[in-house]
Amino acid sequence: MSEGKHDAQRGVAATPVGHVVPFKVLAAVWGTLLAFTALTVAVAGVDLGRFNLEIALAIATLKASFVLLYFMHMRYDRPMNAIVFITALLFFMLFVSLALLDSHAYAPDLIPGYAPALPQ
Amino acid sequence: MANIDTTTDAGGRGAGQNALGGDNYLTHGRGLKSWLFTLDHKRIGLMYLVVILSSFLLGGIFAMLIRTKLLSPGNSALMDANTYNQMFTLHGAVMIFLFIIPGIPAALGNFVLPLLLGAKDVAFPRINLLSFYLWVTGALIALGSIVTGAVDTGWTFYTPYSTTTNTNVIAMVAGVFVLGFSSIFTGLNFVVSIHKLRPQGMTWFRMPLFLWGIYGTAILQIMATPVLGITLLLLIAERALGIGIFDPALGGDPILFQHFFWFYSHPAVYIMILPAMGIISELVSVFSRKHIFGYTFIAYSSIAIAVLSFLVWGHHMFVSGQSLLAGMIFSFLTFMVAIPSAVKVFNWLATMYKGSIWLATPMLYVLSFLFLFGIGGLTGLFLGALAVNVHLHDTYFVVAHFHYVMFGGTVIAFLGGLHYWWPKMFGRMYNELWGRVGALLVFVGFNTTFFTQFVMGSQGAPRRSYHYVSQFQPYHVLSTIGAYTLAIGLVIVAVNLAHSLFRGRPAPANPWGGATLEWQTSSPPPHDNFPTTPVAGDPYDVEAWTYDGRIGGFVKKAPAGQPAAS
Amino acid sequence: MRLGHELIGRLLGWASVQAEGGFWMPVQGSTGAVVVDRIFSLVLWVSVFFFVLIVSLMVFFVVRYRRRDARDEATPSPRHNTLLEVTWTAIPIVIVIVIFVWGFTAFLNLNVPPANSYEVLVTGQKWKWLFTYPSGHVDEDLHVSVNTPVSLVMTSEDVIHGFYVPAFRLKRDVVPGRYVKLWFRAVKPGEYQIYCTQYCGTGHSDMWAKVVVHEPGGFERWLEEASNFLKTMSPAQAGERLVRTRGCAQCHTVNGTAGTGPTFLSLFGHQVALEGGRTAPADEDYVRESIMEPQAKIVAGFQPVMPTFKGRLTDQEVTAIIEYLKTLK
Amino acid sequence: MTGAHPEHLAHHFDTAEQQFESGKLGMWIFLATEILLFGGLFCAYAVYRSIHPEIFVYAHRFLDKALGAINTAVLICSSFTMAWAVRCAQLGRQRALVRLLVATIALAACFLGIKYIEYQHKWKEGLLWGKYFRAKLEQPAGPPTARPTPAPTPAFNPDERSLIPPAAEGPGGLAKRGPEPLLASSPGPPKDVQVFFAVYFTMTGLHGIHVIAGMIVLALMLVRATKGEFGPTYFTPVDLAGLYWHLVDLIWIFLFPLLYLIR
Repeated sequence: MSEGKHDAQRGVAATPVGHVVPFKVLAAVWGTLLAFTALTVAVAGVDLGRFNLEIALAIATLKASFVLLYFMHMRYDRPMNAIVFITALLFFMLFVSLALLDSHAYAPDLIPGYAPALPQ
Repeated sequence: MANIDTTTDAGGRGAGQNALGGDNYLTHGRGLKSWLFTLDHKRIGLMYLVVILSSFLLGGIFAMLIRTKLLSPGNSALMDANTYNQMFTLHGAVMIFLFIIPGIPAALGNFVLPLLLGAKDVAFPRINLLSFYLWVTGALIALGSIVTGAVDTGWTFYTPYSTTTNTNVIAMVAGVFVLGFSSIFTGLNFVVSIHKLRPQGMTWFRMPLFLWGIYGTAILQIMATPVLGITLLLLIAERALGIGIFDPALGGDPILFQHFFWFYSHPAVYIMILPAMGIISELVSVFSRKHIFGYTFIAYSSIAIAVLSFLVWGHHMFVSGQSLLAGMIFSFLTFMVAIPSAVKVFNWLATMYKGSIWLATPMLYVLSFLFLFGIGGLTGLFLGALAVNVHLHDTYFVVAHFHYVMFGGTVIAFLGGLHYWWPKMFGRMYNELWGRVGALLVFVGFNTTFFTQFVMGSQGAPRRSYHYVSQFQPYHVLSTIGAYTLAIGLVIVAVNLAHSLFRGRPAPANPWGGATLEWQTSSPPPHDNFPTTPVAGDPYDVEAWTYDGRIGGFVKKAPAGQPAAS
Repeated sequence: MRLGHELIGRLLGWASVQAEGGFWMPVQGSTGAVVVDRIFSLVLWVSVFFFVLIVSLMVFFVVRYRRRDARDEATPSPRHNTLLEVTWTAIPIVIVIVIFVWGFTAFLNLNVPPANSYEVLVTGQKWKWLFTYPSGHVDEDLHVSVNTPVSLVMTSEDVIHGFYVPAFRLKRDVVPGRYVKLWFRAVKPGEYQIYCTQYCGTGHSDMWAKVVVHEPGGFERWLEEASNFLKTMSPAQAGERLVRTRGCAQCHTVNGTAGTGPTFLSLFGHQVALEGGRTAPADEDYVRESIMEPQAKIVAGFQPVMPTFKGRLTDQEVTAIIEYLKTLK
Repeated sequence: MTGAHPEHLAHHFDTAEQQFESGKLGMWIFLATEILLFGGLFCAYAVYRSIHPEIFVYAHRFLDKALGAINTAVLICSSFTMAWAVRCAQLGRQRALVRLLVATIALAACFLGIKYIEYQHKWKEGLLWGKYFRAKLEQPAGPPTARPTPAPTPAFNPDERSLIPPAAEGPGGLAKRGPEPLLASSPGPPKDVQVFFAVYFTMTGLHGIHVIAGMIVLALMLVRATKGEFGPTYFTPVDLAGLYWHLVDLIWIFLFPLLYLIR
């Protein structure tokens, strides 16, 4: 046979692989996600002081977790897949936090509104 | 070596001997098509080797031109200032993106990794081939910029210079973007291979250390390269559309570009050095005929380096306008990343202690590595110390430090690994004497070239300078002489290896006495690597092998009480 | 702490670093240079120690344990030793922390200027440095007084440049769109080299200037005299200087090639073709108007991008520039 | 080639399980790289928003919150149909699989259509990034402010920016150049509004490219599904395509509040 022609076996009497998520779970997650979308729009209309951003992000994270855990099968998968994903998030946070830390520290040196090539 | 019997015992050896005459991966399928569309990791590795060494040659030619110009401090008939600027940019870009980043993982790694795993191939052979062609595409696009307006930004593409220069930055950047994907896919393939294809008996802590090095590298390739990708995309958008994120003239922040760029490009130097350290770990054990000392510390230090390397990118920005606070954090972490490297060096030394040291060509490269990487690493301490960094930043001191680590570390280890696995790749032994002469000339030439640059740099010579004050001319002349010596050394290495392809003595299965799995199949290996799936033992149990003069290589010792089973 | 630094510095400093410049470091021209050199020699000796240790062990092992016969085996010895590993992890950690702390504190001192320092505005542009003194005088070299803390407020007009004085161990990238600060105190009168260290294009390696450190009192005399160049120089010479230092030369060449604006060569006294087909004679009034109200008459083929110099150039200065233009035949 | 190897298993894998797990791990690693690719843009967003919150508060009003919310719902629905499709593939429900893939692609097209309407609106208003930002920002209602209207400047070619150094003011004046509170408090549009649109267009643009790529992948799956290639023992490609599609949704879930719902 030609090498690697098939990425997975087919028509082979082997043990089935992967986990089948029940339809009820999928539908429930779907409903929850839509509800949370409505919630985040509604919350955006209310001034929550300095926590606006935090709350919006918290809702988004919650929604994302549902997608990850059920739609993306993370709950049923090998933990290694989750570890890979979480590692990526950690590196991302590291990147953002150090870049933020520095840009905040040097922000006072910036000349406000400096953009000589812009048509005003 | 005394008393090497060059006759090979042709019959009755079975698997594990020279397979030049019979079926091996080189003869398995003939014709150009069988190479261009191959999914065999060994062939892909060889194709990588060819294109990567060609890039090395190209980058080397640029380097020689640069060094020749620098013989005199003023204008030169050889090239004007703009050409000079394009030369050093191309030298940097070709050497870094085309040669040294893919060098060890894609060429040597591709060939050796499945063999070390006792596997038939990498996890995704088609993605492996795709990765190779992405490399070719990226290289063609990037080098295409030479014709359409060679880039003069330096390999770092700092904004706003890169957004305002009139050279073809977009082509170069797009090429590097594609190369980045090649790198990502190689890393992805290796991680999955190491996770899923390890043979029976090979637990994580019985993996050869080269695999640990490759694994650390692959993590970096996966986690850092995408950030380079987005940086380059934004740079393209900046030039093509005037997007205004990095260009201060449009309200953007050029320092942010540097954060983006170095978030990749600092880990990138560890992409280059980690597999090199892995090679050294293999070689030092085999050529000392001794189990590696402190296996777990070396393995953990690879991962420690991989993780810490993400935390130190700011040390490229100590004088760039980064805040004092960030400078402090990054300086501290920079010193911390020195520790695992030091640990490795001490472990390699301890491995040599009471060993039986064979000064074959690969071992000469190991010694060379310890010497040069020692200097490269220690000069990192100067650059990590903030106050001293201010003086040395952007001078020839940095150039020298970088070359001591990248050439003295990575390229030397690459050459060592190449000489080590050459018999396995092609089934031929190269001339040992010329191999040693080459190694020696490379060592001498390299030190002459770059040690002078340390002195020049600390005296205050800025890098990337077409003109320089005449006070520095003696250093430059010496450095150029060294560069020529280095070039001669590399030519000798190349000729010696090329010569062996045609005239070399047929190599035995295990010419050096390595205990890792690749030495348990014939040289060169068959298409499927192993006739039967091997069971992995301790990869550093080199003492289980003994030299057999009749085949000029090593054979497994018989269990006590029986005669050697050759 | 400080005494400790002093002591270590004295002990180590003599061999590699001298005030007059040694094998490694150039002459020490500022107080900062002395501090940097001390740290440099500390790191140097630490490095030399470890390098010699590693290489001599390596050479010793190679000689002592060389394989003489192909069948030689290694002498049995342990495969790991946790105590040893921990030791050679811990010792380097301690050493690098010492280097870090010292390097960082010195760095802080180099970056925080004393309150009473004399401020000079440094502007980097392709490819030269301009130094603006509090009096408003602009010069192409940096003049300072010995033993006076001078703080530099730096910015760039175009791309990133790097301001570097090796003798002062002083370096900082000069970034467009922001101000960065540096300071130094020169300890010895003399002239010191300034380089650009951040690659900035064709003329990057020509972006040289000098720091001129004056004897006490000398700086004030120089500034007085230099500021009065309109009186001390001939009008044409003064005009030439103004064209170089006030930004005219950025867009207007004097060699006949067109830049962002028209060249100055053979301009004065000739007819100028304007946008819209008109012409105008390039006389005193035309030049004066073009400087003060640049949009009034636009030369054919050029963009109306020149800013006004009203309030930025005095009458006398404009006259000097006109005198200079007259000489460009 | 060893004889005992199952026919449809790649020769270097021992079991179907191993092959499936490898494919999944590979895909998750690829998703990790996608996270970091977008991570760069999120980082740019974070840096600019935290330094210039006033720009984001001011400029986000130009985005259409309703369309953004609808698009969020559309993507969530497409994620749902995708997850359902994977389930059908696993259970061998051929026709349902095909229909759900069609639905997913249709929802993706719907998303792009709405995005197109939004982009077109921005284009008309000149609410674009850096160099092409040409919107006339309105002065807020209320008493006329002391803020001087900028003198009319002539047409300006950004490629030939002026290299004239600023007037030589003594460094004494420099001290005043510190962070000026004028932006947040003063009425009128803040400076550098174009930065918000640069961030908006790069983030949604890159996301849009991913949607298009996802549609191509799903179309390929659709073709293979109609041929009946997938079943309980072979569904890895659908599964992996699904993972990719969910990631595209995942990123939008964050983009929506960050760009449209600023306060």
